[in-house]
Amino acid sequence: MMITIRYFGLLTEVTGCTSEKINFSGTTIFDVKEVLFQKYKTLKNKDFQVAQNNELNTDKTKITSTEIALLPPFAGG
Amino acid sequence: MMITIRYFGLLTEVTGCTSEKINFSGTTIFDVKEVLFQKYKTLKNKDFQVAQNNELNTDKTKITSTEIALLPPFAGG
Amino acid sequence: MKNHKPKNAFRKGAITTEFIANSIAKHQVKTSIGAHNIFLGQVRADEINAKKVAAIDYTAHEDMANLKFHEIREAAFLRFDLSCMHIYHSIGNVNAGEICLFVFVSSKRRKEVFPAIEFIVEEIKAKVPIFGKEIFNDQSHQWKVNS
Amino acid sequence: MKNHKPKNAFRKGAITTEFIANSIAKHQVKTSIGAHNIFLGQVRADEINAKKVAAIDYTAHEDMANLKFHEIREAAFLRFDLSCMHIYHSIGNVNAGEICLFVFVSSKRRKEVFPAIEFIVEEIKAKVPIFGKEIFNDQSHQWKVNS
Repeated sequence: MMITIRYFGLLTEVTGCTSEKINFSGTTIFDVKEVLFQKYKTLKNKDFQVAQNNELNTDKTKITSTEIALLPPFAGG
Repeated sequence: MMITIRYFGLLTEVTGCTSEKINFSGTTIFDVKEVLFQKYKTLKNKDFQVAQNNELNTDKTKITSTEIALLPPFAGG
Repeated sequence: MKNHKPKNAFRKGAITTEFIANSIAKHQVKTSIGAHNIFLGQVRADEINAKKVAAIDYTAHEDMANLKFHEIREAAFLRFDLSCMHIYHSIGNVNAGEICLFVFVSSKRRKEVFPAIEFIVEEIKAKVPIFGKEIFNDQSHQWKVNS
Repeated sequence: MKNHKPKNAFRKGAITTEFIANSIAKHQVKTSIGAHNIFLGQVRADEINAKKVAAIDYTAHEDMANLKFHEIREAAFLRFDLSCMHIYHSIGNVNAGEICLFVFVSSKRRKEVFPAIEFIVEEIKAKVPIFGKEIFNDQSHQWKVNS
């Protein structure tokens, strides 16, 4: 299926975009990360969390949304 | 000696004035209070502290100033 | 900026929102500040025995009060890593809904301002000889006591 | 007044002192309020490797951020006895010395506002997906990380 990956903060500099659609056949956040680590070699060294449906997920979380967000460390305030 | 007694807050309603001079022959805050309790019978029932030189005193504190302040409970803020 | 000279903390009547805005604006040139914390005391229209507080008339032993404000300021600068600190208290009439106390602390880092503001406000309540006559809407009154 | 509807906490650019003054003024009709506490985050002109921060460009996962702001607000209303609570955060460019975060809590009694403001600010720092690009005076940049 096609899912949209959104990038924020310094991750937009790693990927060169703020969002992109990828063709995805896995089931978990871990699987999404594997695909992205293949595409962006330096992403693996970056500190980030993954969210879908506006909630943070763990590697084991099942993909239930067509939009996944990669969030670097927060800097609000 | 003549000393000035200053009254604040609700104490001004007990004494009917904000300050007065009294002729005083004692040596401590306790002595001042005795004089004032004689003059104002209801003062004894009031909750107050005594200050001279801008500092709170105890009954045993010696009189070193010609101005004594009677302070009811604080209500700042 | 630390200011260790005693000053007059009293302002006649209510503290206005314009005055507060101005105080904040003055700190925007101080670009080492990362966090401000502001406490405002507002006069409540408390209902006591079916009568409503319309205003508080504040009086004070002003010399002693300004000395106590100064001591509180010094103690806070010693305890906390603050860039700036300001304390203003009303004297005279302040209507219900109006502001009677304005405490303003600033620091490089936020962790300093939270305990500092609480310390200062509690010290003011406990140590500064200020008196409040609560005026009810029928013009009767009672004397406020801090809890 | 409790407001449990999710809302947009983001304001384009710096939060002005007029906006803050206005927010305070709006609470003066609420005469059951006795204490306000305001936290302001201000952009610091930090010097990093001999370069000075001139501004921060804030971006956010806005939908998620507004949900998190809402959850923080709900949690604070549950934990503390608050009359009102407002949170505003800048999005886009905020120059050094300007205000990027405005948290405003009000309560009948002062004891509630001190822990409430600290709780809210710490929760915002930890849970809200906001990102800050620190722009140096030579136009180079680095990404801010909360400590």
